[in-house]
Amino acid sequence: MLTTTAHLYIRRPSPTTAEFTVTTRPALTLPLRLALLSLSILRLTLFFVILFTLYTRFLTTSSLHSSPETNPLLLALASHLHTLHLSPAGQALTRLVAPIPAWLLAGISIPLLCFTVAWELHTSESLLVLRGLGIQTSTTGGFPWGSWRPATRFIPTEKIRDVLINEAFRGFEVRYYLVVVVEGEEDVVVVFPKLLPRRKIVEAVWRGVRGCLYEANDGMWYGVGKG
Amino acid sequence: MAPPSGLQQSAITPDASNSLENGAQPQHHHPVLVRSATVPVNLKSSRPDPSHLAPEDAFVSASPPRRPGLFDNGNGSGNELRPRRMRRKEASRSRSRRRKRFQKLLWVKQSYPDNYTDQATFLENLQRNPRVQPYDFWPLVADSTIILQHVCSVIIFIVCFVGIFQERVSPVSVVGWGSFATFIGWLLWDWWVGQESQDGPVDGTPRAGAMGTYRDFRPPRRQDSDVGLQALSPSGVNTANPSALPSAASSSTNLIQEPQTQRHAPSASNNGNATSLLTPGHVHSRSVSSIHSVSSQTSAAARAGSGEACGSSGYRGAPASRWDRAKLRLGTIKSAILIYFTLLGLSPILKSLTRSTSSDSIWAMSFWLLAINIFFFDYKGSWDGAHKFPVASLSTNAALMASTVLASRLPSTGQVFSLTLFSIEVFGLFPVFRVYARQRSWRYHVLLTVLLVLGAGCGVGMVLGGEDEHLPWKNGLIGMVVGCLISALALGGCSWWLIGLQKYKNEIYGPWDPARPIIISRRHWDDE
Amino acid sequence: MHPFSILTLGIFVAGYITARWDLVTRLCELAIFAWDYGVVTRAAKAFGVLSLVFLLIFIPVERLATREANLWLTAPLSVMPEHDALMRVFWPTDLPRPGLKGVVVGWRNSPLDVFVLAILEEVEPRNVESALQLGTLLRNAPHPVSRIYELCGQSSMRVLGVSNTPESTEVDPSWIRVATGPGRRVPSVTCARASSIQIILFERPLPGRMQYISLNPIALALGDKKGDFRHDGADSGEEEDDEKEERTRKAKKRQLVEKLKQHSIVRHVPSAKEKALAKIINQMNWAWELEQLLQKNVSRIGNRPKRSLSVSERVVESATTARDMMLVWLWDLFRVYVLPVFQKLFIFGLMGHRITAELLLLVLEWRARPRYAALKDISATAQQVEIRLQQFCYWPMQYVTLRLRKNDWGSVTTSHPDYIRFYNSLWLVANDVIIGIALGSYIIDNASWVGEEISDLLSKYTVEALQSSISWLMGWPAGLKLNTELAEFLGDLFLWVIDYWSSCIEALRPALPHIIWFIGFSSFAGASMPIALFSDLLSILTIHIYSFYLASARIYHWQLNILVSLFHLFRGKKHNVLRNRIDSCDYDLDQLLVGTILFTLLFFLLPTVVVFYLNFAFARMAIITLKAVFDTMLSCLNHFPLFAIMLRVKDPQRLPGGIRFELRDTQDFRHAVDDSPSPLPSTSVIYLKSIPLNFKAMFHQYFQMGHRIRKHYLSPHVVLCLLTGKFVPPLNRKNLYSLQYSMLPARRAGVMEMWDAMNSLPSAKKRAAPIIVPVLANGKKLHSNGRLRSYG
Amino acid sequence: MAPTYNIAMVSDFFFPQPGGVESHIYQLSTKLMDRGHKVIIITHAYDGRTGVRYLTNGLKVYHVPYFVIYRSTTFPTVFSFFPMFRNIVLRERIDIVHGHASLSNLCHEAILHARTMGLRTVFTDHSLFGFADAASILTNKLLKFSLSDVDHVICVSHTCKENTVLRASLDPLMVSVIPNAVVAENFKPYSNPAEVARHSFGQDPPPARPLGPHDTITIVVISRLFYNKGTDLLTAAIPRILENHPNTRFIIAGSGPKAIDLEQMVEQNVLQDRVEMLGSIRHEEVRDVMIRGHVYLHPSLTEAFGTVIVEAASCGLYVVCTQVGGIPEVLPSHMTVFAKPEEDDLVAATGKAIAALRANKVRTELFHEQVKSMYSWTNVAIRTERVYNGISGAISEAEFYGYDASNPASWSATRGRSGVQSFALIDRLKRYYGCGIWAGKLFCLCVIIDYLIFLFLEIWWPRGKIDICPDWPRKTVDERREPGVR
Repeated sequence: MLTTTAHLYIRRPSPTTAEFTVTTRPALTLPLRLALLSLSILRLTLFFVILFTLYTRFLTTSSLHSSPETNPLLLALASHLHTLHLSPAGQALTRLVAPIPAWLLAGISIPLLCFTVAWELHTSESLLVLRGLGIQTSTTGGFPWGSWRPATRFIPTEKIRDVLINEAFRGFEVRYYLVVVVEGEEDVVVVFPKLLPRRKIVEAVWRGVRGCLYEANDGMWYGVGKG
Repeated sequence: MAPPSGLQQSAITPDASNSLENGAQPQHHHPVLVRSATVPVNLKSSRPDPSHLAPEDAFVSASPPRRPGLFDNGNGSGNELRPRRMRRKEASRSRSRRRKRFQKLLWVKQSYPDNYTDQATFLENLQRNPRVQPYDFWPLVADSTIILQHVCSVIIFIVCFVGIFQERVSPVSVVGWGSFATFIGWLLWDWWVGQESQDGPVDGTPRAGAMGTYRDFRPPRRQDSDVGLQALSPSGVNTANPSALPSAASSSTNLIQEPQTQRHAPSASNNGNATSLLTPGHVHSRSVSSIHSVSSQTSAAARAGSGEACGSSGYRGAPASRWDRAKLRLGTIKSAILIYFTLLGLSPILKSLTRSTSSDSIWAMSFWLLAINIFFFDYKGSWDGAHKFPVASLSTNAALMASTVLASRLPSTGQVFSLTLFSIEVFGLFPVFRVYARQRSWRYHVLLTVLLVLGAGCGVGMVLGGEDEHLPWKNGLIGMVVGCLISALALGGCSWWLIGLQKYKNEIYGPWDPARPIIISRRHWDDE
Repeated sequence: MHPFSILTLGIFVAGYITARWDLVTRLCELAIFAWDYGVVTRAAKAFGVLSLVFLLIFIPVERLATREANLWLTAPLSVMPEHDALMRVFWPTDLPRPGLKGVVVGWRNSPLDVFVLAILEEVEPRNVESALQLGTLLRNAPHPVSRIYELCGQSSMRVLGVSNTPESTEVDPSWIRVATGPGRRVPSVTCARASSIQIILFERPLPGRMQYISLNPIALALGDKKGDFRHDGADSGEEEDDEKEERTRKAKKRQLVEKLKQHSIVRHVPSAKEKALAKIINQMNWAWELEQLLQKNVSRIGNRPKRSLSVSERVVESATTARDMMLVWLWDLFRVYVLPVFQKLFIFGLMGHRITAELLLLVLEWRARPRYAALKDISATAQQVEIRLQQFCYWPMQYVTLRLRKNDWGSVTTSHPDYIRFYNSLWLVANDVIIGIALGSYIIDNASWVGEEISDLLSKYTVEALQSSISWLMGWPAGLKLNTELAEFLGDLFLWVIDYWSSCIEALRPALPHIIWFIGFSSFAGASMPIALFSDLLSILTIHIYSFYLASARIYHWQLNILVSLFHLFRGKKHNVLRNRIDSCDYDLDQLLVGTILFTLLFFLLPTVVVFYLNFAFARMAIITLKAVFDTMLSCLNHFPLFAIMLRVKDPQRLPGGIRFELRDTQDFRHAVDDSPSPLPSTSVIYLKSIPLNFKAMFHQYFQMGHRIRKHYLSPHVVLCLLTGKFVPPLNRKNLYSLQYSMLPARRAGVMEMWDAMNSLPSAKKRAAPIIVPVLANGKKLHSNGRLRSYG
Repeated sequence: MAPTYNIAMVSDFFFPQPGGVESHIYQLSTKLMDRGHKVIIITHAYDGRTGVRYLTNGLKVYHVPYFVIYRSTTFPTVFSFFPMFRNIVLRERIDIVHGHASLSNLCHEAILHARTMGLRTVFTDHSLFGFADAASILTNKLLKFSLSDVDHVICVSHTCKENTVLRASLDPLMVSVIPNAVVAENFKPYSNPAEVARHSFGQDPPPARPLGPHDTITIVVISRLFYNKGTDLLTAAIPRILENHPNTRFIIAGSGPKAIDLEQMVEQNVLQDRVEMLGSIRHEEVRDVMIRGHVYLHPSLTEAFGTVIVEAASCGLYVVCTQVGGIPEVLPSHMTVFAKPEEDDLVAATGKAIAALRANKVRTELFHEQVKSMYSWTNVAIRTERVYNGISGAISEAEFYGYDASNPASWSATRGRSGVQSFALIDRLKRYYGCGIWAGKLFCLCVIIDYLIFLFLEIWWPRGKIDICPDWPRKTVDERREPGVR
């Protein structure tokens, strides 16, 4: 419901520039927006609950929560947290997490924190083709290791040796995937590496790239079979 | 697949055969390829010989039975029941109008479909149990006495150990008697070999076999062994065929090469002695050297010649042999002393070797080791030559290890030493003597067997008899009787059972089996 | 018509009239006469007729004529567009965009590939063209102009088009018409030749702040010594061979890639536009400086009388010049007489330091034989000292290069990595020293306590623990079936050695606080020093474990081999060395006998030896791990990319990690421009942004080192060594420290080179000097100076 | 127009590993593609060869990533191969699965799975097995398992057929004999001295034809030096042959564990100048080696077909071979001298051959054309195609199995065994159940598990989710060129 199977968007403002986006995000209708919103709210609350759990645990384990706080803002925060901690819900939470050993709690909650913060629901990968400049692949979704901005890779045109569709074993099946063979590199660059789209999409993208990347004078790209 | 041209010109259904060859036009009517021609009829009754398998044997077990009606409407109803040859003749005649008869060849373009199965030639040279010779009772019993001997000797060893362990027997007496027996055996051996060297043309280095000293003469071993067997071929009747064949052959080659070897014996002999001290793998040098000595020789001659050269001390007969025997006795005594002192040195270490190990595991271990010894023992004991020492390494080692392990359970050094020495005598030397005795004469063999059985029975009886000192011999006697009974029963019963099992034997041989290459000069350059 | 000339004309006319008054009266009479005789009406009629004719005939004719003319004018344009009518416009987003009409100036990389540098307002394109030809616009450039051209790969700047001009004025068809304005962020570009247009917007990096854009990520490590370390790594065989198989794998893969090349169907020859990218990146890096320069020189375009200065201004100016001249004179005085002395002194000091460093390094790197280990391979301290010395030797060179950078354009981006490296190492050493001072003061304060602790630890773990474990092994531990006698023997042996050793330790104990104090003192040279010293101390104080390990390993290995061969004998086989296979072989009786007994013996003795061996092997492994930890700490202290991280946080533009493009939706863009009369060609707006270097790339060498350590110690080879009792070699220092050397050049500059560099520096300064002065001085001087520079 | 099929050849043995089965598969596939079928090959991954590859003529090879235990036979991964296999079969729209080589587990598994998926299966047996030793007994059980539910079996020789029928207890009618073939163009006899000078082994004068009484006769041996290739016989025979015939020499190509014995023999009786050992050579060099000789000596102990002797004859060599396995069926008697697998007989036969050559009684120059007319891959492809037609019902059953169509009872009776086999699980279980007392039940269990896995896969990876891959442009076979075999 929240995600669909990978499907293709094409943005092509001018015949020399095109962006092919394969995404699992369905078209944004109102109910979908609402669902996403509620999901994010849920994640946020979960995040804070976990934080608070850790805090209460910290209070119960260490006795220095009565340290005099100079910074007024921190002081206010501490006092609020303390009241929250003393609230019945806080007490219940404290009693709940009391039996769990600290290391186990940390081991559970810190990955959960990362998950709630970083996890992106929709994976979308795109291929930007600029005639005369090159190709740029970008990926978002799942866990953004490193940085939050989409991981992009730009390949100048004169570095591109070829763009082809390949087949390979993946798990228990054979998948089609689009690769860019880069001059002077020993690994090919796989386009749409996360969600390997199906053959229809891949072929559409391949034809689009072949049409868009090079000038029309070597138009023999079209109709040539897989390299 | 093209039909032969002759068929092509023949006016009878050329296109039919055509369509048959390349099955491209399925809608075309296929020439009447009737079931009788392809499906094997079941002719179990009329099969010429039982060993000739008909195709239906292959699947009649698994396939649903065919209706007889299936065959009645072949080509004419009656001829299915006629004997096969007639039918085939008739069929071939009737077919010869239409096509050549089926040949079991791949290169001819047959006018038959690929899955055609010809009655006459299908599985024609399949044989069942071709080389099985039926056992008969008494030789079987006689042969199985060898096993009996070995088992009995093992039992005796165990009995001795138990005796020593329970300190009912003094180790010194055990090892003393054992050594005494060994010495007697060796003297006997020496005497026999002396006789043998008198009446045979060869007395190479007979008593080398007594104890490991024949090592110095390993290079000549094979040649001399052949010759030796040729010498005592009358007595060597019941040796197994495969061993007999090559030996005879190469001995013949010996006789062929006789003069040359006589001629260049001295040079080659000192070659041989020189090289025989080398580590294994010196064959090349030896052969080359001998080839240097006789440059004009072809390879076979060179091979024989080299062998002769090194073993040629045997060919120069009496004058050399006396001196040889003296030297061999010396060597034997030397290695005996060597072993003796080695054991003496090691026994204190052995004593404390497995102290930390629990006794049960030791018993289990030694049991398994002895079992290995019994199962891997070289019962064939093919007697090829005085120097071929029938030592099956694995079984002997297992037995020795078992004895070592057992010995390490003994409290005192003397016991350890004596038991180990005794085990060497029992497992190392005694088998040689047994084999030789069997070769020597059947009487000795039987005598030995009876003695062993009695001894084993008696020992077991005494051991099981328990501690009561009054009349231990009664237990012993009972043991003897029981032992005799059991052994007789085992011998008879087992061989009878084995013979009974023969009728279940069903081997299938055919052209597909990898052929056994018969190579006369086999393994002349291996294992060294 | 200029208002001033109008005024003069009016004054002249007034004077003339006053001079000749009668002529005026005559004219009046004549007019009255003409009116009386109906001249006016006739003239009016004639005028009406003429105007009628004009309206009815001439105007349509003129219209037609102009349309024809226009047709004729636009006809060639309409056939103009080329086969690949893609126009590429690189446009700086932070270009000032007033609505005024102006001229677009920039590089023209190929007919349809333009790079916009600046928009010059209120000038005639013709003048701009000529000015560009004459190089007027590049007057008084601070640095040689030719360098611009060589780096930007173009012979000259061009007028690319006009901005905000009305459609009526016709321009060169290859020019672009740009409509910008404060309202629209994206200019609307049209070109007569282009059927489709890519507008690529980019932020200009500020060379003043050492920002720049590059296609490939900035290299934080010196890249000049891959092969060099191959040579060094040659002395440990195992490293060597796994590197070899690495290389073979690479070679194989390369072959596969070569195969892949054959797969491509048509080799596409890159067009000029595609090859231009690297050039364009350079031009982007230059864009800021050049625009500044152009804007500064815009005032020179056009023929305009130079307005002479008023008296007051002249006074002010002369005063300032006097002051400046004074300052300059003083400055020169100082520079000529005082500064060289300081410089010389400083340089001599440096040279002295350099020479001592050279000597020390020679000592540290001395090897008795080429294969032998040098001092720095043995001890971590020596290694540390060597690294520091190397850095000291390298800094002056780095500094010189950075100084030389000063008298070049700011946009030359080649030396930025050097800059980062230089300051990184400085920062690291500073850091190191700061931490070291804290640590050292702490250690020195309670040296005795630390010494006690250490000696306790030593006696506890390297003596008592061993003793207890050995004595535990001596009495059948954990139901292991050990042979008592052998265990007794071995245990007693080792215990004896341990006792001896512990007595040595005891002898050493009183000296320990002093050592600790020394270590603490040494840590004023940086926290890395005490760590290295501790690591050495550890390896010295655990020599006995090492030797135990060696001995037990030997015994175990030997026994294992014997057992294997005896087992072959047991099976009645033997290992044929010549064919390297197992042959069957019939032994003699006594061989079998002795062999079997020995086999049994060793077989039952094996567990005891194994237990002892494992004991010491584990101790050894623990020590190796500890040392590995120390080494890792060292490399962290020595190589942590502190400065880079700081830059990354402060100004990501300074650590470029490549570029990326963003395709913008063109709808809003179209809405913005649809007021423009002419229909736009299909346009795509693309943003070019610079990716800052990601952290993975910053810490790449750490990952590399971790990989090395893992590959060395967790490899099956090492496990095999442990199991068969072969000696496990510690990780070769080189491979561990290659990380730290990656900041340093493969071979350090010799003393003489440094001397030359030192002496080259002041001359560089002198060349830089006349540039520094006139910045204070005024326009005229500046002008002359500029001409000097530009001619010289 | 004959129907065309999508065929999947499954075997563990394929290039880059050299060998007879490999080249068989390759040639057969190529010819079948020439006849308008679509052929793919499924084998396991060799080092550096994983994934999907296209050979030059559009032959598609799937190197399934499974690890190898012994001499490139994969570990029996009974059920884990199924999902991948199903994926491949579906995406390639396969309708006939053709397994090769009874030693390859991949092939047997593929046949089992294919039957479960309801495809037609053919199995080609290339090798002979005895019934004696334990290993072959095990192999026979395995063979029985996979062959008790196969549509048709192809054997390369009649001996092989008998063997297979006995091992797997098959109906002889569902076993066809289709021999291997050689690409005669690649094995032309020695034509002009220039080419001998050209290729790499040309250090000796080219063989003289016709032979004078004193020309040296070169005897060529090309085989892997294993025990069952009769290397011991060779080692024993060579010295005697060289001794009996003064001017003869040997060229031995190939390597293996027995090579050391040969070398030792050469050293021991100094023959370095008369025996030339080339080591292992590539398959394309075989012809270059062969045309240097006059006699080809093939001392193998067991051989299903013996392609190499056909190649030798095609190169115009006079063949001396042991009379084992299917060898006697392969060549007509005027090209070969047969010997019993004994040292003496081998020596004698070689002597006969040499004598015949010296007397110029043998027209070796005619061999090439004759062999060319006997064996061609196109012929093999046509005959294999007939098998495909038969099992897929394009040829009526009566025609294919030779029942008379008059009474349907005759073939309904044997429907269970041969003919168009039904895919119903219960029928298959019946067939498997007959395999043995214990084995039958075990096999039934395996089949049931396989079927369950199949159902699971149908649910988990529905067929709609699998991309159909585009076909390589098919060749259209014209009917005129079809009988061009003769």
